[in-house]
Amino acid sequence: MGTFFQTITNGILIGGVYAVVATGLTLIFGVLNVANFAQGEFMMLGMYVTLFLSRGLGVDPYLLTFLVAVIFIAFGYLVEKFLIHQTLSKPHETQMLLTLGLAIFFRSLMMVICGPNYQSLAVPYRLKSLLIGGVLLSYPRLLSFLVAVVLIILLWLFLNYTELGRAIRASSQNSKAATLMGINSNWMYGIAFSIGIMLAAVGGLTLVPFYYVFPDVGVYFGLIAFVVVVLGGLGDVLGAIVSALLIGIIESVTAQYVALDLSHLGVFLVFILVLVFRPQGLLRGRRSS
Amino acid sequence: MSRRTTGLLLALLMIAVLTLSTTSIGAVKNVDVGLLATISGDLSEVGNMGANAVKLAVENINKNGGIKALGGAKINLIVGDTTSDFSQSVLVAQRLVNNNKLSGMLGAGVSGMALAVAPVLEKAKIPFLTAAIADNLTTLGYKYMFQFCPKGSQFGGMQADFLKYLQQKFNLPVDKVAIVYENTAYGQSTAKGIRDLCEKHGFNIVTEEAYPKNFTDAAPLVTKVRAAGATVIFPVSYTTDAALILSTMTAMNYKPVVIGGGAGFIWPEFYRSLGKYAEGVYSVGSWSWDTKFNLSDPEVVEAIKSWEKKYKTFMPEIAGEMYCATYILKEAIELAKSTDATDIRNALTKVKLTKGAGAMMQPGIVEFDEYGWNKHVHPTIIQWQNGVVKTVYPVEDTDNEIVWALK
Amino acid sequence: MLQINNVSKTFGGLKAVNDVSMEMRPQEIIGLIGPNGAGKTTLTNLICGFHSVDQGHIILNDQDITNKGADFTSKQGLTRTFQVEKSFKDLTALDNIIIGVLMHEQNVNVAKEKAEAIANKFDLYKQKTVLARNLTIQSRKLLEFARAYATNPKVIILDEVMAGLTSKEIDEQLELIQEIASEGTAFLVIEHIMHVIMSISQRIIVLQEGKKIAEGTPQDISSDPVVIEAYLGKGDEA
Amino acid sequence: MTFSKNKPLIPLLLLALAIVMPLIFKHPYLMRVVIMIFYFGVTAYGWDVIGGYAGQVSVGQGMFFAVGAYSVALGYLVSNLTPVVGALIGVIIAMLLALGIGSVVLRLRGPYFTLSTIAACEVVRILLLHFKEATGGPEGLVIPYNGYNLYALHFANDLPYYYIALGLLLVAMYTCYRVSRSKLGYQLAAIRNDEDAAKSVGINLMKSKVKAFMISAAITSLAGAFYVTYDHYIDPFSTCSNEMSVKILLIAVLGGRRSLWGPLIGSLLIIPLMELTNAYLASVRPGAAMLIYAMVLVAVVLYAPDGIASVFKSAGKEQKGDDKLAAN
Amino acid sequence: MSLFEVCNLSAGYGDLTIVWDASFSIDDNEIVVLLGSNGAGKTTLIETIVGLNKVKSGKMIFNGVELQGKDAAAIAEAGITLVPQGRELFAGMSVLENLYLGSYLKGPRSKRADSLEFVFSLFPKLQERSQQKAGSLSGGEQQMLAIGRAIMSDPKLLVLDEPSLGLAPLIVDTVFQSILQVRQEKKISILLVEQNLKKALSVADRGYVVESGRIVLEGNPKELLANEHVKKAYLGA
Repeated sequence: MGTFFQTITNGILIGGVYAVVATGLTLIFGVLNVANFAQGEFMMLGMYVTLFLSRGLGVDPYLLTFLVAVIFIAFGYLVEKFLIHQTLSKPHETQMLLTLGLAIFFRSLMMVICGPNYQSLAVPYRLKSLLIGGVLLSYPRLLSFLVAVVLIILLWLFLNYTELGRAIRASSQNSKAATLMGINSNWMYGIAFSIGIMLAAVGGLTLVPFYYVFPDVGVYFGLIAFVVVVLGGLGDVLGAIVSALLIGIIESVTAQYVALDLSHLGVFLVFILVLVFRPQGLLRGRRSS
Repeated sequence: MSRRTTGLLLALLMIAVLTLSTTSIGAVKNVDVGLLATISGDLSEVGNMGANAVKLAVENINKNGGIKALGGAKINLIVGDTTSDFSQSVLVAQRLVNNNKLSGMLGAGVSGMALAVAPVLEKAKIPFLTAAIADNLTTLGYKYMFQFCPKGSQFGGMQADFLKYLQQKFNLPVDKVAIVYENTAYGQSTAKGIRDLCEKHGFNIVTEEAYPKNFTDAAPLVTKVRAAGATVIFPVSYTTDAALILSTMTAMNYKPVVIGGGAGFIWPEFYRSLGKYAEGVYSVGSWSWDTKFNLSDPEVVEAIKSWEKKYKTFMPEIAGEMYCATYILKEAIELAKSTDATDIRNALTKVKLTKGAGAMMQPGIVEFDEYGWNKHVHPTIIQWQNGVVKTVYPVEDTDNEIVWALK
Repeated sequence: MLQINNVSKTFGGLKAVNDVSMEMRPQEIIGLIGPNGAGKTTLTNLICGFHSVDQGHIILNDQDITNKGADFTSKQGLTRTFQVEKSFKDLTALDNIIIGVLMHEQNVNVAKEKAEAIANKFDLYKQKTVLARNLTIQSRKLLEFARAYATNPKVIILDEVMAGLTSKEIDEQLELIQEIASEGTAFLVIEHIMHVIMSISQRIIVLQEGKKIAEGTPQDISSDPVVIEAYLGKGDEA
Repeated sequence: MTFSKNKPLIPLLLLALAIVMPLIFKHPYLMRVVIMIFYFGVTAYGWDVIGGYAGQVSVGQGMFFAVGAYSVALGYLVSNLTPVVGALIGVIIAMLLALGIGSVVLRLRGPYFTLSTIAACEVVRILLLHFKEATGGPEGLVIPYNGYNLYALHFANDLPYYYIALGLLLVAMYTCYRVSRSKLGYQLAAIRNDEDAAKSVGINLMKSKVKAFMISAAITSLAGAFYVTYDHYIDPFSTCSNEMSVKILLIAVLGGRRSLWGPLIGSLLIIPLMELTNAYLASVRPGAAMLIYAMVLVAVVLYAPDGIASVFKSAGKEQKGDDKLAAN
Repeated sequence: MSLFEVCNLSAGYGDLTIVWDASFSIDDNEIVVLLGSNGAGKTTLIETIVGLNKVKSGKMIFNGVELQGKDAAAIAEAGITLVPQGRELFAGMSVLENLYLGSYLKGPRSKRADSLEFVFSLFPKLQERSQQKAGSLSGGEQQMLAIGRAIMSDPKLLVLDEPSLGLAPLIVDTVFQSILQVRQEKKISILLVEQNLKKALSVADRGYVVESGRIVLEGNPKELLANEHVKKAYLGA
């Protein structure tokens, strides 16, 4: 039984990171209708930036959250304006190819700049852990989960209780009506993309204290983010959060009780089944109009 | 882009390929040696370490008078990035073979890559010295393949032997063994060796887990191993996973005896990311720098020193191996007194090195059997002591003591 | 030949089509009219199998084709054009027609010959190598009609094919419809140019809020007070 | 796409050149590059059937490549079957796999279909890795080269492989051409343009799409079968992977979809480009080669999104009027 | 000078022109109705007015400012708000949020509380359901919300596209009643597009008849109702 709770806890803790990265992806999809295949690479860039800042300034990575967020909001905005925006009126394959190209570009760029080596950050609490009711909680993982939760709550508050947040949601639900309300859609595209990218980067940041940074680190996370988003229903923020935790748990339970090397198999099988039988997402069709 | 520009671009590309393929570099005096390494892609960590070592060795050879039998000819190194995509690596090998008159080819330690390029070198009749450990490399009937390092299946045996040794020396109650390995060629073959020897020694294998490379979370793995009640764990991993597993174990307050399966467990990055928690960890390895015979050989000491100076760490496993490979090839060229690849291949079958950097492999002797395998070689066991890997086993290779740190 | 029995469809609580029945015989031309949102398009979608029917049955030549899917329905000889035209935009006009012919033809070369003849009949021959997306919307609607005709159907449903045509063009098209009808094909025509509907239809069916509120000859319909109210609305002052 | 009827001369000349060239220029490396261009061209033609003609963007073609390769390797290693038979078995298995996966995921549209092909390819790779006894797991399978052996299609030089690859390329091109001119081709064109309208002319969407997927799988698996015969080695990471699937997609798309020459042009561009960047930049700095490759990709997507072949296409007789409407 | 003047406006999609040379005007505090059968081009015309379609030629002058060529957001900012056909609500958001979005722009935002009070007094149902998702409302309530949301943006000209579409007769009455009330209390102008001829003319001051993309007739309700052409256009009699 202890093992079971440990398994579930493991799943939830990693699910928090998936949730942040995937929420960014779903936001971009909702507003711009772009499937961003470079989401994992933006996460990777976030990890590198965090790593360098933390080493350079000697500051704990979690304290850099705000700074990293600001940097990537600006970066995301530029990427949208100068690249993504040029393809928005084209068929969706074009955007898919563009983001695929960007993914390869960022990966090789970081390879050129930083080399292929795995880098990590030594934080004092890296190997500390808490024991609660027979379940071990690794310190940095717990912190990462907490940062993820706080970030998601802040995002939720932003989307629900600010004018701008409401405007973003409005654009994602019905862009024609949003324009009629005087909401400038080009501005919304930029904002939504930069917030989406910021979330990927901060998701990466939360990983830095216990994970490794290397150019290809985002590949699997990017794929998982897609799985999460499809499970939750494209464009659905709440759905993304719930299914991220679910994916974490599926991964962890498959690893524990079936076979470790099949842990991704469980995730992908669930993904295909959901796509086919509930294409609107695992959760109820909240976006039906 | 206009039609004409694109057409021009295409034409230029084709011309470039043609030019590229017909120019061959290198003056008469030089001996051209190729190197295949996974310089980019997800296996680039090992590829770059190996490539750096070969470059260093070539530098040292040329500095110390080159190939004496050929009147001091310099070695001219031609590096090919095989990438981590093996279909690409075949093409890269072919290019190196074609565009140069190679006397030999060195290959860094990735089994898949070595297996993929072997037919090209076989057809081109160029001797290939690889640090890859796959068991079948020298049993496929290739005449130009030389494997100078231990085979994957030996690693497990060495680990299990070492456990037996620990058990007797410290009177350990170690009976429950867990084997975890990354689901790659390297992990698979090493794990197989461990399994066979554990069974032979009568250790009880309580769980055996393959995990996907670069996984995001080691917690399920550690939870599983702990639940199985393992007191000894044999992990086989590259760096990320090695440190992830160990840090997760420490964080989860689970402290079995860890005997790593080489690679990630003995590379400098492991200590860099784990710090003092790496202390006391054991691992098997293809090569370690501080064996008795290495430290007593001036040429090897020079090698180790020059590496430390350049890269600020001790000389890691794959670097040492590739440095050694370069010298083995050099000795063969000296013996052949020729730059002809087939002559050098024949010389390689006859070399018997007992001193110098060409004999850096344990037990200080390099000699190939009829299949092209260095028949004397065996792996070593190291222990992390004060941020450095120290050879601790087999006892005939070293005088170092085990620091008993079963926390 | 085509029988529609008590068909109903509900979308999220709204009864889009409510208990509608009708019947069509070979060579017959029937008009279907009704104000915006009356359920005309939904009804055609149900008949052709684009939406599944909640209740009721659709029978074509004694075969129950209810909820068998649009491709099946088309193969049985019931096909249509679309209100928002759906020609194959990246293909030439001739290719559009060929695809129609290929429903019952295996040989592409034979299909090509037949398609040329149809293009001729529909006065599209000159545009046969033009991509559909470069045609005017009117020509595209005509092309859709030709494509539907090319499948050699028993019933064709025409959804607003004459919008935007000049009166001369309308006359030509009406002639075409009558000619094809005389060959044995029945038509269900949705059109809001009233005099067109009135002049061509043998019978007219009026829908309002998903229900059939009237059916009869053009004369009956144009003098039916229920229909007039449905169209002009009940004003407070007037 | 058309074989221009009035000038069949150019294709014939090109073919003659392709046949004669290796007899004159005996250059193994160049030959290997061209062989690689050929078999990646084959994969791109395979992709074009489902991704171009049927309009369903697949990023999972790596699995069919792997199926072809594994069938040949296992057939030879386990039952000593000649690669010719192995390849035929591979074609059948690939088609069955496409049938199974396709009848589930081809119901999905747009990015949903794309994502599910990625997932399917991942699943196949995970299974190849997991069932080590049968597949060799991550170690992969080696077909040892021990000299000339006609039965095993082992040749001491690459000339025979060159002609085999050329043959496969012609088969793939011809299949693609036949598909585009067949009833199925018309059906796929209809589906690609408008699924509802396709239904209204009696086209069974699933049946046609699944057929296209199966043909695509068959062609792709042939390339895989050739690959393992030629290179003697197969492992899951370099074949049944996202990288492979993306590479196939890029070659096809950059070359130009739904065009007779597009996939070949794509392969002619990408393979030498990767080789050149690798040759000149790899030892300069790891990653530099891929960086160039990525920049070319982004540039093509932004400035020639319909592929290189479209740039060559003449203003054309059917391109009457402006194209503004199509942008809507 | 009128509040809003449209001169020789042509519009359409791509290379297709749907509206030809349309000219009409709306005065302060006036209700003007555009009549016409399905497909006559009414919706295209008003979508052009609010900036959802590009103007091909002609002018639109609002309060002395030329609006042709501006995008929808800018036109909304100038004070023209559309209640679109099919309502186009933010279905997944609450009633209150939909209303808030109506007053997204800075100007209307400062008057949000007053506007909200007015909307709730106009449609008390909306206040009752203010926390409910817009998508879960009945058809009539959705139409009320769409109108309410438009009022929140404090427009000078309110454009309604077929507000009675798909509604039960009783609710249609409520909707038209509220339109009159809005005009009276907010002193704004209203442009109404309607198929329900009698209903529309019962509230309008003036009307235009649109046929095949052209404005063919102008007049007051009585004239239009009596006109044989109107009757013919609608029934073909």
